[in-house]
Amino acid sequence: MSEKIYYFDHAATTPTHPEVVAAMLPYFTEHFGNPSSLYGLADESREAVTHARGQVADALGASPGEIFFTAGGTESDNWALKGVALANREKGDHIITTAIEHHAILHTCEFLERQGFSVTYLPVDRYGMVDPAAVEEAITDRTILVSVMTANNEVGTIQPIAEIGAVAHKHGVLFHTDAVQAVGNVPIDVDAMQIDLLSLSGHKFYGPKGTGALYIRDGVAIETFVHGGGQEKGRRAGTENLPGLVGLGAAIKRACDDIHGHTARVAQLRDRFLDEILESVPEVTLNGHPTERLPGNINISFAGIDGEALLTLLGMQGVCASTGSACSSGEETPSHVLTAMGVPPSLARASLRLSLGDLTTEADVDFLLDTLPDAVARLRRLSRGHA
Amino acid sequence: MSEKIYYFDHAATTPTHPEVVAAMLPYFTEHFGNPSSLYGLADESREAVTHARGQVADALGASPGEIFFTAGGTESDNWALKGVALANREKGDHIITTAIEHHAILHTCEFLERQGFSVTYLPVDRYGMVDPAAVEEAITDRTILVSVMTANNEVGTIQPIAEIGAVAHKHGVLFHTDAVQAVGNVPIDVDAMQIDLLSLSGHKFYGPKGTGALYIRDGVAIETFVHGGGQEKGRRAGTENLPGLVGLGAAIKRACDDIHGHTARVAQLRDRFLDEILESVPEVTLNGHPTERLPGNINISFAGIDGEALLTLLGMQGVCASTGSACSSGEETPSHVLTAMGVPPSLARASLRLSLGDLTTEADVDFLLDTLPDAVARLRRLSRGHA
Amino acid sequence: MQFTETVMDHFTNPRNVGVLEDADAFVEVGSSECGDTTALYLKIEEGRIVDVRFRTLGCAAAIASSSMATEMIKGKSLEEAWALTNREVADALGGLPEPKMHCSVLAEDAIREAINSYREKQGLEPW
Amino acid sequence: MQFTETVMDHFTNPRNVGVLEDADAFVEVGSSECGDTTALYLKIEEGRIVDVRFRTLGCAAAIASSSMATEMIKGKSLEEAWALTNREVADALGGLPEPKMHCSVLAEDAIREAINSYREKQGLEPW
Ligand SMILES: Cc1ncc(COP(=O)(O)O)c(C=O)c1O
Ligand SMILES: Cc1ncc(COP(=O)(O)O)c(C=O)c1O
Ligand code: FES
Ligand code: FES
Repeated sequence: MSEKIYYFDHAATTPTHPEVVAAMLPYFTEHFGNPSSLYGLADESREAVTHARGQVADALGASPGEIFFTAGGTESDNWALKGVALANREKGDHIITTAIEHHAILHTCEFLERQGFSVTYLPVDRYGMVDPAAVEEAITDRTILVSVMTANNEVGTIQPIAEIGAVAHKHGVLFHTDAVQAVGNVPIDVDAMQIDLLSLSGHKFYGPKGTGALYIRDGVAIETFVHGGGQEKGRRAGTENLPGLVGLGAAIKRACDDIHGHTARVAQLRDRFLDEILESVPEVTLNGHPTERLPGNINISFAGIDGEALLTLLGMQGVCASTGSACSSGEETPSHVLTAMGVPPSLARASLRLSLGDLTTEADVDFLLDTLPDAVARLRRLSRGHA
Repeated sequence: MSEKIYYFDHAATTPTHPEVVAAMLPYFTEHFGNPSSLYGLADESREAVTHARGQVADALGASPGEIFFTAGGTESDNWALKGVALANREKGDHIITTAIEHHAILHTCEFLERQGFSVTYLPVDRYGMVDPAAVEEAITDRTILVSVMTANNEVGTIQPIAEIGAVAHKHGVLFHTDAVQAVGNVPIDVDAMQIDLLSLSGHKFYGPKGTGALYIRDGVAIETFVHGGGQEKGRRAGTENLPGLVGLGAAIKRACDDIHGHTARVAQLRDRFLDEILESVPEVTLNGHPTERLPGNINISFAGIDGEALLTLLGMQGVCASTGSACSSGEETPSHVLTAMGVPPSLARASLRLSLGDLTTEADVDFLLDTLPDAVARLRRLSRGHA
Repeated sequence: MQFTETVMDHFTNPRNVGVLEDADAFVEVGSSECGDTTALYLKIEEGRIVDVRFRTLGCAAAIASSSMATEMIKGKSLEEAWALTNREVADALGGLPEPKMHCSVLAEDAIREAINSYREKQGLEPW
Repeated sequence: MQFTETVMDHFTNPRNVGVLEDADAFVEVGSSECGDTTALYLKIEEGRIVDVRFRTLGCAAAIASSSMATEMIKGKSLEEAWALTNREVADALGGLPEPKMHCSVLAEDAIREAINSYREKQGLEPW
């Protein structure tokens, strides 16, 4: 096993940035007061919560009163869908989403189907793109919510969110977007993009794991998901994860303050890698949209190999990446996203997702450009019978 | 404002123990891999999750497969109640709990009532004790769950959990206990205590905020609460809060390994304080059970004063504590726990909760014994009209 | 709870605490929100409040409001005292946190009730 | 995914990879669980496997299992080869993680199918 790590899996998770850890540390041992308490120690905690809430609001163009802290993207997605479904049941029982959402959305929708809701899963084109016109066609007078992810976690395709939001609002339907992959990579403005609810997760942009938020536009009818004490205006109970939300705030500020600067750098690395790999390896195909994609996302298929075997081979050299065919990671094989895009099973299982991030260096890319063609050739010899 | 802090609010939250922070730190920046991934970096993460799960299981006498990580006590309570209710709806629609539960239980029960379940809120005696015979009487053939907290957060009363568990099981009803205040203070054995589900929260025993667990006995029918990816055997989705659960594991081990040793020390401090304060201040009454109470809990009422005013006065000298009448903390006034115990409103609002913990020193207690009588006398002069 | 220095000053050194044995008006009022109580004693001469005392069983904000309010009405005419609002008291204290605004109502209520009870004793219409 | 050193050895240096142009038996089998495939070539003389080659499009565990299994049947009688189970292959590899056990079935399946196809060509009953 290699000692040095070449980390190309920022879409799975990112390390917590050292500055973010530094911001969190005093809230473990020193400013540890429960924000609901009355004494001075708790004043510091309340101020920290207020500050972090402002940082998240700023990053989204929202107001602080519209930001609710959660324990991650999955909880935010669950809350958005179940909360809106329950609070609007009188109005209707139909939800529209897409076939390429994260399981946090899809499995929640399946749960809601078991509870008597009906869900439309919109198809996507070969680039993973949702058609706003298809959203409009799917809307009925029973529709209460449209949920379309801002950017896909596997292939990186960025959806026409503002158009979809406009379509939903034209018909008086609420619009939720899972922006877990987008925040820090795609500029967000909840007003311009006509978003009513938005999910985000700290560990995707160098914040701590187990932190997230749900943006809820003022006036949106939504049932509480986690009941209990009066935290988060009584809408999301539980003692605040104080260091966590301080970290979330610091991380989102870091990621969004100069969003164009660092995404441009990452996109440039990605483009260099793609150009060279498409050149040097035969039978490679790019999955996802050629231009409307996350700056750090590369998803490519190598005919004639198994993605998991490729990961194992790369892993021996310290390369961390992921694939659309990881049967052992508990996901079905092949990826529901690639399948929905019409990628044939033989290419879906042969896919490699490389997600670049702030930590990725030119040297990392060079190393991968060196390693990957050999690894692919080796596995192809095995599957094609040349020893 | 005093600079030095005298922290008597361990029941609200504890600082994260420096050893626990130290255990967590490498998982932010170094071993940060997503445990669902396939590469070596993720192996470390998976091992950390397994290790932490074992530590929690050991502390409860459970097996690791029965421990599910959550984002805190409130989520655990929500999951236990809503999950069991939904999965057992065919069997019945009746839940039994008590009038003195935490709002995480009470507000979840109210939600379930709105969803068509019926809930019995059992009364308690003047010491805050639930009668197992009353549990038995309340059970009907529609009852699917009994939920009684192990120890109360305000008055510290420890319930006869094993007896209540036995009663529930005699009638084939599941038994949940909110042990958020008990873990680390009261030895727990889920088998001996006949517990089917148990909620715990890390920040109550020097673990990080935003971490918790739900113990689910093998074979118990419970619906998933947070839907999504395959984490926690697909029963609680969301990328694992890796540093958080490492901290939870380290903290529960620390708190439970020598539980008798450190609770005895805390109980001795508590008893000394109580003896002296009952001696030195007139018109003081002890709330809660004289012997069956948490080692660190003191709950006393001073006739003729307002608890919040007392907190403000103490807070000026750096003392952190809480009261059953904190109208500004968003809770109703007076405490539903004291009210259920039959404490008259005038004494409920006059209550002071001091919760001692591992950090409390003899010197802290001395300081409080010095300060408190003066503060009480001063407020009494104000309310009784002697300038 | 973050209080201003003025609040803390009036809480820790409340002015006009006590009883007036020979009060011309005395009332005891309770807050419907929290059950806290304030008793108020006025000594009135020629339509003017010449002395005032209070007792409060309440939170820091209630005590500080009583203290400040009694200071503000001392020496004032009954008309002037009647006109005092809880917002003016809160302002004089440098402001109160939103959830504590109701505490300052207690003092306003006590003053108005005391004035009316005095007027009734004098055979006058209550205001 | 934590593999043993033996698995990693057989994955990175697989034995018996390739095709046998003059094979006496050839099959290509696919896994119903994951769609991965293994092709197997046997050279058989007097009821004995004298040479063997494989090609696998599959994960590391599948490749290592094919490599190990072909090593284990080389030189063996058809009866002995037939008796080889995927668990024996996994054991010879020093064990496989639970979710990867099915990958070793691919090799077992291929060997048995190849033997039966050979027997059928010989006009014998399949086993
Ligand atoms: C698009 C998308 N939605 C939701 C999630 C869930 O977020 P988390 O695992 O932080 O709960 C993820 C990542 O895992 C994601 O990529
Ligand atoms: C008895 C009890 N149950 C549940 C909770 C909720 O735990 P948390 O705030 O960690 O979600 C608490 C503490 O706040 C508690 O004392
Ligand atoms: S809380 Fe009752 S007067 Fe302030
Ligand atoms: S996953 Fe298909 S053979 Fe291993």
